Order: sequence, then C-alpha cells, then structure tokens
Amino acid sequence: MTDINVKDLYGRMLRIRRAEQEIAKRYSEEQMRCPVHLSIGQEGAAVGVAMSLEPKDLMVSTHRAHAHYLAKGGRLTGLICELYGKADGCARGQGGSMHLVDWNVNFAASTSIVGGTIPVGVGLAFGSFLKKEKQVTAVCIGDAAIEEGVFHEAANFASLHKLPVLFVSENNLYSCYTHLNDRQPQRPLTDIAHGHGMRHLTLDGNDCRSIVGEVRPLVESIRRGEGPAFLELQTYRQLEHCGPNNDDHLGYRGADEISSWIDQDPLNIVQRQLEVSNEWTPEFVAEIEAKVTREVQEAFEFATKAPFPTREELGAYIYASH
Amino acid sequence: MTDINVKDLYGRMLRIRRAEQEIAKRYSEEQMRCPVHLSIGQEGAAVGVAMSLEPKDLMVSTHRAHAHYLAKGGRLTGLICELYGKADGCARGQGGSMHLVDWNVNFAASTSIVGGTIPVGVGLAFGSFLKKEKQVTAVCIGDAAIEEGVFHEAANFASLHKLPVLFVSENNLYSCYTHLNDRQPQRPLTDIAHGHGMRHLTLDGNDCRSIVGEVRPLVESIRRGEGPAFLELQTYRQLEHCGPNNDDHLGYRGADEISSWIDQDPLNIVQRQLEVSNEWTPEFVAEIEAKVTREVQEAFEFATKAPFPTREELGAYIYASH
Amino acid sequence: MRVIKFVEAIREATDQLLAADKSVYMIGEGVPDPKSIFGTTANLKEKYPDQVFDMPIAENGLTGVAIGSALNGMKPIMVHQRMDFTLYAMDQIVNNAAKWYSMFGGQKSVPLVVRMIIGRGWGQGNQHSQNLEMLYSHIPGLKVVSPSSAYAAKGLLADAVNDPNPVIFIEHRWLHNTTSDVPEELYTVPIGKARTALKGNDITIVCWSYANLEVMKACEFLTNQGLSPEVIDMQTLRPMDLPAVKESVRKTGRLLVVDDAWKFGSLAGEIIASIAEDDSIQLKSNPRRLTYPDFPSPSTHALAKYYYNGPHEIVKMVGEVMKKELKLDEVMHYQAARTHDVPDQNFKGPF
Amino acid sequence: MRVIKFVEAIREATDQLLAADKSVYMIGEGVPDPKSIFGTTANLKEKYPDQVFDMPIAENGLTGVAIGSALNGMKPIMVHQRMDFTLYAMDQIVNNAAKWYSMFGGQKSVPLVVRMIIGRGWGQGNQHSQNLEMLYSHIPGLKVVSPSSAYAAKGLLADAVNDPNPVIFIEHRWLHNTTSDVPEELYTVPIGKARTALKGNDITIVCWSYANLEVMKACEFLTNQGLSPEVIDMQTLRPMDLPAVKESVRKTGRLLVVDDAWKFGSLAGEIIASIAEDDSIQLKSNPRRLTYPDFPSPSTHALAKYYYNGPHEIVKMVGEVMKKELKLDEVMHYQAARTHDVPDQNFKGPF
Ligand SMILES: Cc1ncc(C[n+]2csc(CCOP(=O)(O)OP(=O)(O)O)c2C)c(N)n1
Ligand SMILES: Cc1ncc(C[n+]2csc(CCOP(=O)(O)OP(=O)(O)O)c2C)c(N)n1
Ligand SMILES: [Mg+2]
Ligand SMILES: [Mg+2]
Repeated sequence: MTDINVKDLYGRMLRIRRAEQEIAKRYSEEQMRCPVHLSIGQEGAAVGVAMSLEPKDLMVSTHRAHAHYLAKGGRLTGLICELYGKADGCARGQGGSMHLVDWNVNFAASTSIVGGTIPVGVGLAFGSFLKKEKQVTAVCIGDAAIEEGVFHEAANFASLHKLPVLFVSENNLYSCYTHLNDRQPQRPLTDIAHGHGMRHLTLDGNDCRSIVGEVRPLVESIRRGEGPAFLELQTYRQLEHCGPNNDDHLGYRGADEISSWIDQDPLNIVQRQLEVSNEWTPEFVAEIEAKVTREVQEAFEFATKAPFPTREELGAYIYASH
Repeated sequence: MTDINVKDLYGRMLRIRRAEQEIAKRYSEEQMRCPVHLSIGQEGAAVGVAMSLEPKDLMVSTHRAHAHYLAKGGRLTGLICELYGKADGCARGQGGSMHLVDWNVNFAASTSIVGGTIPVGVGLAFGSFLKKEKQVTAVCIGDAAIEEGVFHEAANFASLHKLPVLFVSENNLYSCYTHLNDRQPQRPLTDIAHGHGMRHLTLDGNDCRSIVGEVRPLVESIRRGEGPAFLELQTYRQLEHCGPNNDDHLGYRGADEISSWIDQDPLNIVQRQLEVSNEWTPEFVAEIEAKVTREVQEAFEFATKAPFPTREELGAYIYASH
Repeated sequence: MRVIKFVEAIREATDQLLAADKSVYMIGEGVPDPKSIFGTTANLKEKYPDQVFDMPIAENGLTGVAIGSALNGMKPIMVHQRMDFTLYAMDQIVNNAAKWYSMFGGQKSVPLVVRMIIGRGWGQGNQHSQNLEMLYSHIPGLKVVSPSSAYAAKGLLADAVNDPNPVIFIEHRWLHNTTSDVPEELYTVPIGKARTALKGNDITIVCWSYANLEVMKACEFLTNQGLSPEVIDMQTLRPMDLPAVKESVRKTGRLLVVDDAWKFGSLAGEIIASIAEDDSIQLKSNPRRLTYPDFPSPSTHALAKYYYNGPHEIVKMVGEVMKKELKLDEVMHYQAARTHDVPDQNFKGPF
Repeated sequence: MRVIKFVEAIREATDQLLAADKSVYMIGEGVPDPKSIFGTTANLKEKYPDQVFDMPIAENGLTGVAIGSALNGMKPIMVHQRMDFTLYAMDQIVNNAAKWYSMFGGQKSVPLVVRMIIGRGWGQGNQHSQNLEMLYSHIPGLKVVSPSSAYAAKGLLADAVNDPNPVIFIEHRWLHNTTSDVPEELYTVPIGKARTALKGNDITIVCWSYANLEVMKACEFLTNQGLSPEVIDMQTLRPMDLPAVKESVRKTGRLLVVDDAWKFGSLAGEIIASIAEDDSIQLKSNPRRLTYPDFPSPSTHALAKYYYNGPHEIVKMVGEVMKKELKLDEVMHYQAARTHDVPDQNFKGPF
C-alpha cells in the first residue's frame, strides 16, 4: 500500500462531502428542484473504487450517484448545474440528480430505475471485450439492487463470458426505510456472487485506503481477463434516503447503530490513518479545506448564475440523427 | 426406502412414456396442432417428485409439462383432448400442450413463457403460508429457467419468508439446442440456491426410487416450515426439443453423450432395481403394459372422437364475473 | 358529508377491505415504512400485521407471487410508487395475470389489484413521470381504472378488490392531496362506468384522473364566457364506457379528449377513433385531443413548465373545436400565477 | 431480378451488415443453433465467429447488455423468437433504450435493433401469438418497423442497423416463407416512409406486415367487381408516415385500416383518430378498422379459425365503408379452401 496517497484520498472524499453538505444546506431554498439522494457517509466507497480504476475505465451508478460521479472525476459545476436544472448541467438539466453523465471521465451514466444500469454496465464491458480493449467497467449499486432479477441476468452473462466488470455493492443496510433483513434471507451478500461463479470480496466500505489496496490488484486481474468480481462494501448512509435532512426521528434505525457508524465515518478513518503517519497537520487540514471550499463555493456561484436551457431544448432530443 | 413401491413408480413412469410415445407416433397425422415438448427420458424426475408430495400439495410446470401433469395425477383424457384442441381438454382446448391444468389434483398450471410459473408457484406457497395451510408447492423447471431474473426474485422471496416451496430444476443440459456451458458459468447449479440461502440437493434425475427416498423427507421439512429447497435432477431429453422426432442428426450433441444417457433411461434403472428385488416378472411386465396401453388407447380413442369447442367459446373467457 | 384527502380515502378503503376480508392483503416496497406510500398505507401494518407486507425490489417476481397467491385464494393489493417501475413487471401482468382466465378456459381468474402512481413535477424526469396507462389499457383481460377524486378512489378501490379479475389502479401523484366528500362506510364506484362531471350542451370534454381537475378549472373560464361544456370523467379506462361518451357527443356534436399521456397511440386517440367510426354520430366539427407532447418529461423545471397542459391550453383547444374566438387572458393569468412543478404550495418534493 | 424468401432476405442483409461493419453483432437465443431463428441466421456464426452470439434466457438483462455495448461503440442486432417474450425486456427497452438520448440531453443514443417475431397458427395460443406492436409504437424515442415483404425486410433491416436510435423490427412469422424480388447488394428502405402498394381512387386501405398480403389478395376480389382500392403499406409504425395516409385519403375520401392486433388502443385507432382530427380532410363515409378481437388467440385450431381476418372479412368491410353490396361468395370460397392455421401446406409446426 506504499504507493497509496492517503492525503489525496482524503482530499477527494472531502470534496464530495463539502459539495453534498452545501447541497443539503441550500436545498431548502427550493432552487434545486429535483430529488437528491446524498452519499454522505459513503464517500470512502466511491473514492476507494474510483481510485482503483484507471481513467480509461468506465463507471455506472444509480439514483445515489453524486459521490461516484465526483470520485470518477466528474465536473463539479456539471453536477451542481444539473441539480439547478441549468443548461450547463452534465445532462443539460434534462436528467437531474439521478441522471448524471460525464463521458470525458468515462462516467457513463447513472439512472433512477433501481437495477437499470447493471446490465448496461455489463454491456459496456461486453463492448470493451468485443473491441479487445483492456477497459474495466465498475457497476456501482446498493444492497437492494441485487434483489432485481436483472442483476442476476447481467451477472450470469458477465461471468459466462469473463467480462471485465467489477460489481460494487455498497451495503448500507437499507433500501429506503427497509432493512436488509426484511428483504433478503440472512446470508452473506457475496454468496450470490459465488452462485454466479464470480470472485468476491467483502470490505469495510468506509476504509478508503484499504479499499484501494485490495481493489487495485482485483481490477488488474479483471483487466487481464480473469473474469468479473463482486465487491461488498459495508457502509452507512448518514442522512435520509432522499433529501437533505436527517430523518432518524422516524425511528427506523437504532441510535446505537447510527452512532457506531458515524464514529466510523470514512473521513474520520482516513484522518486517524493520517494522524498515525503524522500527515494530519494543521497546515494540511487548512489547505485542503480551503481548496475544497473554494471549489464548492465557485461551483454554486456558477450554477446559480448560469442560464436555464431555452424553450427550444424542450423536445430537442427525441431522435439522434445520422 | 422400504415403504417405496417401486413397481408402482414403474407403472406411473410407463404410463407417461407410453402416452408420449403415442403422441409422437400420431403427431404426423397433424391432428394435434400445437407444439409439443415431450419428456421422454425425464419421467423419473417427474414421478419421483410427484410421489414425494401429498395430494394436497401443489405443482406448477413449464412448456415441457406432460410428465408433471400426469405424474401429479392429471387426467390422461384431459391431456390428449387438450392436444387435439377438444372441448374436453383440461383447458378446454384454449391452452394446448403448453398450458395444462387440473385443480382436482392440484396441478395448478403450466405455461409457455420460460420462467413464467416460477413466481406464481412461490405465490401459491405464499398463499398457503398466509392461510397457515401445511401445503407444499413444487415448482418444476428446466436448467435454463434459472437464467431468467424472475427465478432469483422468486427464490429470494421464498427464502426470505421460509415459504413451503420445492424448486425442482431438471437439468437436461440443454435449452433448446444450446448447451448449459454456453449459457451459464461452470459451477454447480445448486450454488445459486446456496446464494439465496436455500438448502439444495443434486440427484440422479433418472433414478426415481432414490429421488423419492431423498425428497420425501425434504418435502416434510419444507412443510414443517424449515424453508424452501432447491433440487437439481440431472436427466436427459431423448427426443428433439420440440416435436415428436429425434433430431440428433443435427449434431448438437455427441453420440457418446446420447448413448450413455439412453443407457440410464429412467425405465431401465427401475427395471434393474426390480430385477434385483426379483419383482421384474413376465407377469408384472405383461400386466402393466396391458393396463397402460389400454388406458392410452382409450384416451386417444376418446380424444379423437370428442367434439371441438363450439364457436360460442371463442372470446368466452375475457373476464370472470362476480 | 365528511371531506378527506385522496390519500386518506385510499388508506381508509384499504383499512376497511383488510378488516372485512382476511384474504385481502397489501404488499409493496415501503408499505409498512414511515413514509407509508405517501400516507396511503399509514398504520395498516400495526393494525393488520398478518395482512400487510413490505417486499424486496423485485417488481416482476413479486407480481408473480401476488398472482400465485390470488390463485390460492388470496386477494392481493400491490402498490408501486411509480408507474415507471412497473415496466419490470409487464411479463407477469400481461402474460400471466391478464391471460390466466382465458388460457385455461375460464377455470381460475386472478383477483389482483395493482396500484401504480404517475409522477409529475419537482424534477422527476424521464424515468419517474411516465403515464403508461395505454400499455395496460390495450391488454385484453385487464381492467384499468384511473380515479379523479378521493370519492372515486375509495369506491373504485373497493370495487377493484372485489373484482375477480386483475385491475390496474392508476393514481396521479398530484391527486393525492386533493380532497372531496367521502362517506365513512365502505361503498363501491362501479368499474366500467363513466361519470358526468358537468352537464352541458356545447362540447363534450372527455378526461380522467388529474386532467379532470384541470378540465373543471378550465370550465369555469368557459362558462364565464357563456359556453356550456359537458365533462365526462371516464374513471375506468378498460373496459371503457364508450356509450357514455357517445351519448354526450350525440348531444353536443363536439369532442375534445384531454389525456395526460403521450399523443401517438393514446387512449385519447382510441376514443376519437371510436366516435369517428360510428355512423350514427354526426359531429359539428373535427374531434381533437390535448395530450403530453411525444417525448418524455425533462427534469429541469425550466422546461417541464411547458410540457404539461393546464386550463389555459384546454380553453384554447375548446376554442379551436368550437371555432370561436375565446378570451384567454384571464385563464392565462390564472395559470401563470400557479405553481407549475408542484401540486400545491405545501409540496416540497422530493417525489 | 432475383426472387428470395423473407428469411433469406433477413439472413443476407445480416450477413452483409456484419461484413461491412465490424461493430455490428448479432445476438439472440438460438442464433447460432441448427434451427438458426427460422433460417434467418443460418451459417452466420461460422462466417463471423466474433460477431454472432447465443445468449442465456434473460431477455431484460441481455437487452441491457446490448444497450451498454451500443453506448460503447457497437451496433447490436438482437432477436426474440416471439414478441411475447419481449415483455420481460420492457424495462430496458422503454426506460433505457428509448430514453437514453433524451435523458442525458442528447449526448449518446442507442443504436440497437431488436427483431421480434409475431406468432400465429399451429396452436400457438395466448402466450405465443401476441402482436404487441402498440406497446412499442406508443413509446417516444423508439422507432418501429414492420415490413411486409422480403424486399422491405432487407432494406429496412439495413436502415435500422445504420440508424443511431433503437429500432424495433417486427416480423410476422407467416411472412417468413413468402418471396419477393430482392437485389443482391445491400440497399436501404428508409424508416419512416410508407409505400403505395396499389394505386386506386375509391378507398384507402392502410395496412402493414402480414395484413398487407391479405389486403392485396382481397383487392383482387375488389378490382374484379370494378372497385379501385388504394393500398398504403405503412412499413414503419413509428415515426409514422401519416402524410402518406392523408394524401391518399384526400383522394379517395374513404378509409379502412387493417391491423393484425387487438382493437382497443390499436394503431388502427391512432390512424383513424389522426384523420378524424384533420379539418382539411373530407370523408365520404365513416372510417373503419379491421383488427383482432379484443381477447387473446386460443390454442385450438377449431376456434383460432374464427379469430383471424382474411380477404373475406376485408372485402366485407370494404363493402361497408363503400356502402355497396359486394359479392362475397368467391372470396369466401377462396378463403374456405385455404389452410387457416398454417401459412402454407409445407408448414408442419411447431412454431
Ligand atoms: C425499479 C425501482 N423500484 C423502486 C424504486 C424506488 N427506490 C428508489 S431507491 C430505492 C432503494 C434502493 O436501495 P439500495 O439499492 O440499497 O440503494 P441505496 O438507496 O441504499 O443507496 C428504491 C426502492 C426505483 N427507483 N426503481
Ligand atoms: C421468455 C421465453 N424465452 C424463450 C422461450 C423459448 N424457449 C422455449 S423452451 C426454451 C428452453 C428452455 O430450457 P430449459 O429451461 O432447460 O427447459 P427444457 O426445454 O430443457 O425442458 C426456450 C428458450 C420462451 N418460451 N420463453
Ligand atoms: Mg441500500
Ligand atoms: Mg433444459
């Protein structure tokens, strides 16, 4: 793990955290008029996976995609403009929070139908396979998405053809307000991957550094043609399922559960690692906070001032032309 | 296994075999005008499972359903009339070979969309569960049906609620002309069941007696509420995928493979067992052949003479009324 | 009478149906959770623990499960928070539920109710705002209802649950907080019957679901100008009460269908075709329809604003059918002053 | 010119498309097997081993895979032996393929062709004989074609594969063994253009796919009686060439649409509605449609016999639209002498 730049990981996670905190803060202004599923608490998984990939590798995600999009290198202004419905949004405002894309950094898509991008991700990898390109696709999903049959259809096909796919299931224990135990039998999630003849790995989804350490070699084996793999990253969503608030007063999850996960916040974990290595200096903290805050403030400033798409764009994207 | 009446098993398999042979023989007369997927070679599995159930237990099946329907006790005339499109068919001719039903013997349905009856079978069991009835549902499928996502969705739900379901996958190695290895990664089929937290068992699908020996206690444990189980029965379809002929000249399966399976014909296996126990007497053979042949001939005679539904039945089953 | 919200009417009907018949059960993603499907299932799990269920995200499989349980004596009510999700379940709905009664020669039908919610506004976008009523209304063997008021919602849900056939029950999200008189006791609004929402002589406006509210609002601006529109609220989309439409059109001689769905291949088109085919009807002008444009709704409110039809567009189209210059400024101002991407000022998203 | 079968035209087009562009690939259950999708994919695997694939039975997942590969530079052609099976794939087709271009603001489209085969006869029954053209034709973002001849099949397939958008390619099983003139070289029949199959003045008969054959046969019995029907073969169902229909109807003043699908909510209805709405068209009589009845086809040939429309029903309906007593015995005898549950004497089932 000597080549892992932990300070860099911290900076990447912090960028996502501060961006989402700003979204949460400003959401009540009612100018970001689309549903937002924040990833606060899950940044370690997103950054860990993205930093295990090469830039040419592809990624797809779900309704909860901000962290994946940003971790993969997606434009922050593209994201914030998209939330504001502006023409400079990464999907020109047509998509909203749940439909992000940035082909410049090979973030291929997030969509809002649970399970919808899973076979699409496998198809991207099938494309790489057919073109004999050494490109890996990361399919980022939640813990509930594997309940959709289409996950299994896609996993079977990926395994059959040894396609270059990394399935990443961020197990945050909930599907909206429903606990895993009310949706799936009690067995390791990864047994499903085993059932499809796939390699699998379960990791602490909040420990970004060890994710990178474990997943980089896995990605390289996938790239070499050793077949797809399934990663379970155990993590926790800190805010409500959808929206800017905390909704733990609803009582669907226990106080102990919440506090133990907050203690294991991915930023805390990396902070502790940097403390151990004496890299957690006041200068570093001040510098990275300032840098990230500046970028976030600038992005919001840009987005709030940016123009909306004009009426001509309504219905402009029905068919692509030759 | 002392309480297993092997002669009875032989008689039940022979009834199915002779009925299907007669279907094959007469198919070229072009009076049975619907696709037929014969089970010749797979009768051991059907009878083995059906004889492990109680009469009150339910069964669903697929496009290849003749054996299941008859093994569960379905009316032979109902089947043959259905193939001839007659009003006395078990589905009044509306269904044809792929849509069989006989609620008198709790054969709930076979349908022609691969995977289509899997969740329906789990739902029958959910009904039993809700009504607190100690009734098991056998969901009879092929080896390819588990590729459909809906299998996984149904299996997950059955496992989650410990529903009284026995999944029976008759693994005959092919989906039409496509070998298992061209459709699924190389791993035991039962790994899939394990992935869903289900008990599983792989058996020689042609050895009817040992199926009954193994599956009866399994069914009873399911009935007691110990959760669903998945049975892989390894067997072989002797004729073409669909139709009355042998199509091995098409070269999609090897001569050695075919001959070794023919040698393991389920009737042969039981015959050998009866020879060992000295029950395979000329009298027994003559008597059972005569009995079965008579029933088959009578059913065809009945069916060929039976009336077609009248034109009034066209469009008569759009909505059920209160 | 007592005035309650649409969500409360659904909740109350479900409560009473669960109480009346132990074979009725309710299932769906989030049914017992604190959000309780926009309030429509609130407290039901507590009251009927053995009849109310959450489910995994597996729309097709669970629809099949519901079908199987229905064949085994139960009467499931399934709910999907968005109609868009039900595309996963088309196989079980169309190949199984719709066909069971016919493909086995009338032996067993599937008494299943599937509630589906149409989204709108607050940036829902392409995959959370589709009205797929047509995909179900085209399918023989299904019944499809689409109530426009709390009263109709309660009565149609009761009739749907008692129907031996599969019924698709379509709710527009923007109806959820609307209110109407609703009797406390359980009653039925019969499936297959349209309702005359307004009597008139000049033009027949056919609509259903949320569009009925917009049509009724438009009619205020029409009657102000001395017009007498007749409004037929279909309530059921299949089997459709075409006789009611025809009777009205025979009287008015003019037809406008307002359908919150894509135009090409819409139910609005089906209604117009049925009238056009009928030799016994003489129209005074060409029939018309007002629908969504033929593309999905964008997320950004800056464009979604122009996507939906309101009273302004309806009044304008009535003018076209009537071949009359109608005053539009009042209705235009009314509409401009309204919120356009939320149903009311209290709605703060997200879904 | 060279006369070949519809299946051979599809096979040849696929062969040429695979040869011309290495990003084209063909995938489907049974594509490389000895039955080769009714012959339409014969020997392609041998010739293009890296471009031709079998697949697991997983319609939705594999549609998603095809979509993903299309986004990554490939041009997949997927095939399903029955349209009924594609209900499993509605989510990926409608929520993803159809919307990709619009929901990401025009950044990437999905150049995917999905071939779907409509079954008929030999006891296919409820789940193997559905024509679900309407379910796809209603969806913005999709293109839908439904050729009626070997010539159109080859040309439309070529145009579909070169189209940057998802195209649903509908084949009626009973067209597979029909023949027509087909050029050897690759050519395109443009998506979105109807074809005048017969010029005439008395009535416009609109049809597509297999119905076109029945209409042309019916026209023999009509012209015998001095009538001059005009036949418009739509070829593309979405985007539809309504101007071609309108031009013809303006001339004839009469319209019959023959659609091999369920009546309620049919494309036939959409066409009639589009004509009825148009103020600039004066009809001499009410437009009509001839469709499947509103229930699924039964398996037994004893009843399927009365389910489908042939030249007899078409001639009869033309008589109604023309308000003319037409002679029916000849066409009735012709139809009675034909096989009714197989396309021709050589067909021995099973699918
Ligand atoms: C097909 C479909 N069904 C239901 C939903 C509603 N829904 C949105 S997110 C979600 C929960 C997903 O849970 P998980 O996969 O664990 O992801 P998480 O939200 O925890 O990140 C549900 C049920 C949907 N968007 N699509
Ligand atoms: C959804 C669907 N896809 C494809 C088919 C065509 N089909 C009919 S049987 C069959 C093979 C099924 O194989 P398996 O499940 O192993 O059963 P077997 O035929 O071997 O008994 C296929 C692909 C179908 N009927 N339904
Ligand atoms: Mg989760
Ligand atoms: Mg098989």
